[in-house]
Amino acid sequence: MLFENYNPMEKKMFQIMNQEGEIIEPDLMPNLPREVLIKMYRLMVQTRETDKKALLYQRQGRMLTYAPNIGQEAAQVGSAFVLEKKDWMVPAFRELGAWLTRGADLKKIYLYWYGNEFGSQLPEDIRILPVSIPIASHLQHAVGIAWAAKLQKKDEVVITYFGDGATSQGDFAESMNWAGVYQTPTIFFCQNNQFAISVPRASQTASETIAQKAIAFGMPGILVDGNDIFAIYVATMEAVKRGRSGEGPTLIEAYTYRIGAHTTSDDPTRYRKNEEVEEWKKKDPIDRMRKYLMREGMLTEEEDKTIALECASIAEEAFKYVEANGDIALEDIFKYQYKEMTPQLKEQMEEYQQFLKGRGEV
Amino acid sequence: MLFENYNPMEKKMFQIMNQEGEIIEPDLMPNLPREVLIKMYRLMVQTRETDKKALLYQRQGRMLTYAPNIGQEAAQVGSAFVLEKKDWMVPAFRELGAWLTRGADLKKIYLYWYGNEFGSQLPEDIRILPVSIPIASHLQHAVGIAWAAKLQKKDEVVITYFGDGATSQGDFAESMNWAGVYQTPTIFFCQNNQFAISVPRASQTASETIAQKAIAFGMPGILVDGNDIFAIYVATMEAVKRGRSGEGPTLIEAYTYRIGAHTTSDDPTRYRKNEEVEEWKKKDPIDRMRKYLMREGMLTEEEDKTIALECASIAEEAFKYVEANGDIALEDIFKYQYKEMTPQLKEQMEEYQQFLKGRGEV
Amino acid sequence: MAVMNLLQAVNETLRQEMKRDDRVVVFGEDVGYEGGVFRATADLQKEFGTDRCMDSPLAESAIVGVGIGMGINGMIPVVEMQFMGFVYPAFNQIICHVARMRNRSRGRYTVPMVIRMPYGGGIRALEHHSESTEALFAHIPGLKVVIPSTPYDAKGLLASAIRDEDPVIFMEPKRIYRAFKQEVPEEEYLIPIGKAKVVKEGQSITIISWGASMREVLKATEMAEAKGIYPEVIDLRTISPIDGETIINSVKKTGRVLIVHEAAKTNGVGAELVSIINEKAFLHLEAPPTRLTGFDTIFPLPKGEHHYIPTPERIVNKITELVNYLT
Amino acid sequence: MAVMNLLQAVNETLRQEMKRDDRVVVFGEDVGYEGGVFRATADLQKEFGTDRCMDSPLAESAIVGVGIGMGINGMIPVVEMQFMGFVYPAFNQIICHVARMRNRSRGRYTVPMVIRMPYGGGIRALEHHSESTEALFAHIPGLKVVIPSTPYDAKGLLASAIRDEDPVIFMEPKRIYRAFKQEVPEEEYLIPIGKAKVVKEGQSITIISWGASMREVLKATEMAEAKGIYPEVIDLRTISPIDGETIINSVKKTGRVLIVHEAAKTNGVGAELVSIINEKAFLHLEAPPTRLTGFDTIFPLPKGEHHYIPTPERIVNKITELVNYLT
Ligand SMILES: Cc1ncc(C[n+]2csc(CCOP(=O)(O)OP(=O)(O)O)c2C)c(N)n1
Ligand SMILES: Cc1ncc(C[n+]2csc(CCOP(=O)(O)OP(=O)(O)O)c2C)c(N)n1
Ligand SMILES: [Mg+2]
Ligand SMILES: [Mg+2]
Repeated sequence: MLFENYNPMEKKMFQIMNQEGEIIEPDLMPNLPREVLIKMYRLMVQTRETDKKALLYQRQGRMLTYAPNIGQEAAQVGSAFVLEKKDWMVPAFRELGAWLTRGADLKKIYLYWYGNEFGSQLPEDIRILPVSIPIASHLQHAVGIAWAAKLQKKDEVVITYFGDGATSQGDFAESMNWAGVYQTPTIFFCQNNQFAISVPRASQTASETIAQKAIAFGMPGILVDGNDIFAIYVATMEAVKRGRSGEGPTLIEAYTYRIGAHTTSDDPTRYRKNEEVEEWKKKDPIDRMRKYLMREGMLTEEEDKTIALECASIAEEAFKYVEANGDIALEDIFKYQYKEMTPQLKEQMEEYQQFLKGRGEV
Repeated sequence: MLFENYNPMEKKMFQIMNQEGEIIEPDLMPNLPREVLIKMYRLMVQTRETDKKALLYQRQGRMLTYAPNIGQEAAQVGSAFVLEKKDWMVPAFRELGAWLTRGADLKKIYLYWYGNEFGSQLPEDIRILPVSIPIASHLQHAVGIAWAAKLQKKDEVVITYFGDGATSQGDFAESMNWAGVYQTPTIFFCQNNQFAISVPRASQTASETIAQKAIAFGMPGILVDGNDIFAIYVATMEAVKRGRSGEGPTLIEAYTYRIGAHTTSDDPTRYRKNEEVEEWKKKDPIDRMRKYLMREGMLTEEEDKTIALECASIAEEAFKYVEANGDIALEDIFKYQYKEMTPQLKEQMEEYQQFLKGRGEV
Repeated sequence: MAVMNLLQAVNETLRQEMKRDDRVVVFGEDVGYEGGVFRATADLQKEFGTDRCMDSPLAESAIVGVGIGMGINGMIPVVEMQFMGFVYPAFNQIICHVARMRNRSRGRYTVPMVIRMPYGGGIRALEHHSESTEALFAHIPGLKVVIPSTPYDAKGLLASAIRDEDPVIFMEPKRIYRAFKQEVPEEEYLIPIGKAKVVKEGQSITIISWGASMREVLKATEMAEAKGIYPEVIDLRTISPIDGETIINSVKKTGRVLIVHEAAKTNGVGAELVSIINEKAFLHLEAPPTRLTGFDTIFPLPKGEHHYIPTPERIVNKITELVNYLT
Repeated sequence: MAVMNLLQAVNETLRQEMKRDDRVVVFGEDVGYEGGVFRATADLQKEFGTDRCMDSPLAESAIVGVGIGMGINGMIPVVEMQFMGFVYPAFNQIICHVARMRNRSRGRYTVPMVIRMPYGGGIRALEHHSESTEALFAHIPGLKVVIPSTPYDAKGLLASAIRDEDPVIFMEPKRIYRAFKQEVPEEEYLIPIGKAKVVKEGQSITIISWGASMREVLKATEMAEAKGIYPEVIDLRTISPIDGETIINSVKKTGRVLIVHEAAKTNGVGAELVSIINEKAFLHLEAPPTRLTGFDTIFPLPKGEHHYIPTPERIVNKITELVNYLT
C-alpha cells in the first residue's frame, strides 16, 4: 500500500513528522512505547556525540581520517532499528547510527577509524559487514547474502546502505537488477545526502529522483524524508515485510543532507554555500525528534542533557580504550591473508622479523 | 511528441506496419520515394544473403565463428538508415545490416569474421567503430564520442547497438547515466532479440520493458516493433533529431527475435522451443516489407528474385576475395600495438623471425 | 575408472562436490538451463535443481560480488566466467573484496569461492576468447590461482579448490578441454593446492610450464630426448602460491631452466619464477633462466594465432640453446 | 624558474598542456569545480571553463570508457582516478579497449588518453588508498606506464604522456605530493617515455627503484656511502616499456642489483627486472638480483603501515648483504 501510494513517478516524498516535530500523517505513525522512542533518540544522540568526539580527536591528531554522519542520524537509526538480530547489514562507510543501532561495540568502530583491522572483527552475533570503501561494490554482497538466505530458506533480510553518488556506479545497477530477477530480500537504502564529496546530486544523475531508478529493475522505490525518523522507520518496516514474505527487494531513497565535511580531509566550503547548510540545519533530525518527544511529554530538558552527557562520556571512554589498545602485532599483517600463511608470507615475515631483531627492535 | 505518446510506463509498442505489411498508422508513415524504399529493402536482403553465405561457408569450414542476424534486419537497416555520413556508429557484434547501410565494405566485414584484424580497419570516411565483444562496454565509447562532438560543437550524433543481455551490465547503466547528465547526442539502440545466448529476456531483468530503464537515467525511452522497418526508422529519426537539437540521449528498444543461433558455435534447440521460433518467423521483417512493396506496386516477383540473386553473388564475390587475400603478415601482429614498436616487441619479433628463418619458414 | 576428457572431469567434479556438500552452488552466464557454452555444467541444473545451479544475469561484477555475499552467508559458490577475457568487469570485486575480506575482517568473514574460467588460445576464436592473464591474479595477495593440465589433475585440483576456505581462481585450459582422454578415478581424491608436480624426471634442464602448454612442452621433451637431452619437466599446477621448493630442488640438479607460458612475456608468471630461482638457486645456475612465452601483443585473431603460442619446435630450439649455453 | 612540489608540477603541466592544445580535456570525480581531492586540477575549470575541465559521475569504468570515445573523436582526455585503489572498476575498459583499440583496428582508431592516478602508501589512509599495482598495467600490451619521482620529472613526463599518441597510465606518488619542492622551469620541456635515468653513478651495486621509494633509496644510498659502498641509482621513470639498455649497462658495471618497490613482491615489476637482467647480463652477475618490496599482503591500515614500505634501513641492510655476497 505504502509503495503504491508513493509511486516514485509522482515524486511525492513520504513524511510522517514535519520539521517542527509535528505528526502530519497520524494514520501512518508507528505505535511505539516511550522506552522505544527514547532508545531511538538516544541512539541518534550517541551517533552525534560519537561524531563530535571523533572530530575533536582528529583535530588533536589522535584520530585519522573520519567520515562524519551529522544530519543523517534519523536515516541511519530509523532504518536499522527495524532489523532483527538474524538480519544482515551491509554498510558503506557513513552509517555510524546503523552500526550502533545494531549493537556494534563503539570501541570496535573507533578502532577501525583509528587504523586497525581488528575494528572490523565484530563478534559472530553482530551481523554487520566491514566498512566497504569502493563505492557501490558492497551492494552486490548484500544481494548475495540475501539470495543465500532465500535459497537456504533462512528467514533473514539484508539492508545495504549507500549514497547518492553510489547510484552512478555499475555495481549499483547490477545488484539492483540481480535482486529484481531473483527477488532477493534486499533493502537498498540510499542516503541521498545531496553530495558525493563535492559533486551535487543533480550532476550525478538526470533521474528525477533516485527512488525512480527502481523502475529500471522491476522493484518498488520510495522517496522518504530522511530526517524524519518515523517515516524512515515505517518505510523500512514495509520493505522488510516485503523481504520476509518473499516479495523481493525494495529501494528506499532517504532524502537528507550531509551537514559536515565529506571526511576530515575535506573542506566543503570550497564547493557549497553556507546558506544551504544553514537551511538544512533547521531540518536537523535530532532536533526534530527532540521537539516531538518534549511536546509529547516524554522528555524533559534535564533528561535530554543527561542523555547527551552520557553519550559523550561513552564515546570518550571508548576512544580512551582504543588509544590504549590500538596497536597491532606484526604477525597480524601476515596471519589473516589466507587461512594458513603461504611459504612466501612466512618467509617474508621471518626475514623482516630477523631484520628487526638484528636492530634490537623486536 | 512520439516519445510522449509512447510513454514507456504504459508499455505500448510503437508500430506503423503490421505483420501483413499493412500501414496501420498512416499519419506516422514516413514519406519515402520508391528508390529509397527499394534501397532499404535491398539492404535487408543483402544482410540476409550475407548471413546465409557465411553460415554456408562456416559449415564448409571456410569461415570461423559467425554471429547471424536473421530476423533483425529491419531493426538494423531501419535505424542506421537515418544517420548521415558525419554521424557515428558504435556497434556490438550483431549489426551487419547497420554496417552495410552505413556503407561498410562487405569484404572488410567478411575479413573480420575470417579472423583478420584488417577487417576492422575501415576507411576514414566510414565512421563505424570495430566490433566490440565485451558486452555493453562500447556504450561508454558512444557517450564519449557524442560528448566530444558536443563539446567541440560538431553536429554529429552517435548510435550504439546492444542486446537485451547487455542491459544487465554495469557499463550500460553508467553510460546511460553519463549521457543523461551531460545530455550527449547518443542514441542507445537495444536490439531486444529475446535472448542472451540461452538466457531469455525475462531472466535477464525484472524491468517490465527495456524501454522503461530510460527513466532511471532521465531520458526518453520507447518500445518499438523491431520487425517494422518504418517504425524503427521513425523512432530513430526522432531520436536523432533530439540529439541534433541538443535535447540529449534517447533509448530505443527494438522488440525483435533472433531467428538463428547465437553464433555458429551455439545450438539453440537446447534452450528454446521450435514453436516459438516458428511464431516469430511469421513476423519476418523482410517478408513484411516485401508484402508492403508488392501491394504498393513497387516491387514485382521478378525484381525481387533479381535482388536476392544479386545480393547473394555480391556476398560470394566478397568472400572469394577474402579467401584469396585473408592472410596476415607476421609484422602486423607487432606493428600496431603501439605507434612505434617498443624495444621489447622488436626483440621478440626479431627473435621469432630468426627462428623461422632458421627453419627456412621465412 | 572412467575415461574422460578435461571438460568431463570438470563436470564430474562439480557434480560430486554438489552431492557431497549441499552448500556448493554453481552459477554464471548460461550455466544453468543450457549447461554452459562449453557444457562444463551440463545437466547440473537438471540433477540439483534451480536452487543449486543457476543462470545469472549478464554481469560479471555481479556474478563475483553476489558470490561473495553467498560465501559470507554459508554457501560455497562455484561461479563461471564464460571466458577469461570477460573476467575484467569483475576485477574490482576480486581485488577489493574476494582477496581481502578475510584479512580486512581479521578472519571474521571469508570468501570460500571458486571462480572458474576457460582460458587460453589456440581455438581459432574471436577477440577476447584467447586470454591468459594468470599473472594479474598472481600479483594479488589473498587469491590462489590453480591451473590443471590433465583430466586427472582437473578433478583433484577442482575438488581441492572447492574445499579450500580461501578463494581460488580456477583456470581451465580450453584448448585441451576435449583434446585427449585419460583414466580418472570415480571416487573422490584431492590434489593439494600449492604443490607443483615433477611430470618427468631428467637432468639436462628444468622446464616449467602449466595448462595447455604442458602438451607442447611434453612433445618438445620427446624431441629433445631424441637428441640426447633429458629435461626435467615440472607442471606448476598452482600459479599462486608458487611451490618454490619443487622448483629449486630441480634447478639445483639441472642448473638450467626454461619457462614456457602462453601469456604475454613482460611481467608474466615466468618473471616471478626467474626471480625465485635467482633468489634461491643463484649459485647453481649454469645458464640464465629463460622464458619462452607469448609476445607482448594482444592475442591475434585466428589468422595470426599460430604465431603466438610457443610450439614444440620453438621449445626444443630454446632447450638446445640453453643446454649448449657456455659449453 | 619556479619552485614547486610534485602536486603543483602536475597542476602546472595540465594547465600548460591545456593552453597549448585545446583538444586536451580533463575530467574525473571532483576534478572540476573543486579541483580534485588533492587539488591536482585546482583552478583549471575556472581558467578553461566547464567544457575543458569537468566533474564526472562517480563511475570509473565510465570515466575511462567515455575517455576512449573522446579520444576517438578528436580530443585528448586526461582523466583522473581519485586513488589507484579505485581504478579496478575501469579495468575492463583499460584492458579490453584502451590497450587494444589501435591494434584491433590496425591503426584506424587510437586512444591518446592519459589516466592519472595518485598511488602508494605512507599517508596513513583508509583501506584502498595506499595501492601500488603498477605491475598489473605493466603486463598489458598496449599500455605505457609512467611514474615520476620528483616535481621536475612530473612535469616533463606528464607533458610527454599527454602528447604521446598511445595511452599512458600516469601514476603519481602521493606520499611525496607535497614532501619537497624543486626548481622547475616555467617553459615547456619533455622527458622521454621509455627511458630510465641514472640518478647517481656508482660501482658497488645497481639500485633500481621508482616513485616515492626513490627517496628512501637515496637516503639509503647516503648511508651506504658513509660505509664506503657506492651504489649506482636508477630511477626507472617508465615502468612499461622498460628501458632495458640503461639497466643492463649499469649491471654490467656493478654486477649486483637491488630492486626496491613498494608493491607486493610476487609478480611485481621487480620480477620482470630480475628476468631482464638475467636474460641480458647473466655472465656479469656477482650476486643474485634481489628484490626488496612490500609484502604479499594487502597494504595495512595506518597502525601497521610503517612495516610495509621498505625503509632506508632495510635498504642499506640489503645493499650490504649483496655487496658482501660471496666476497
Ligand atoms: C570506486 C570508488 N571511487 C571513488 C571513491 C572515492 N570516494 C569516496 S567517497 C566518495 C563519494 C561518495 O558519495 P556518496 O555515494 O553520495 O556517499 P557519501 O559520501 O555522500 O555518504 C568518493 C568519490 C571510492 N571510495 N570508491
Ligand atoms: C563481458 C562479456 N561477458 C560475456 C560475454 C559472452 N557473450 C557473448 S554474446 C553474449 C550474450 C549477449 O546477449 P545480448 O546482449 O542480448 O546480445 P545478442 O547476442 O542477443 O545479440 C554473451 C554472454 C561477452 N562477450 N562479454
Ligand atoms: Mg552522498
Ligand atoms: Mg539478445
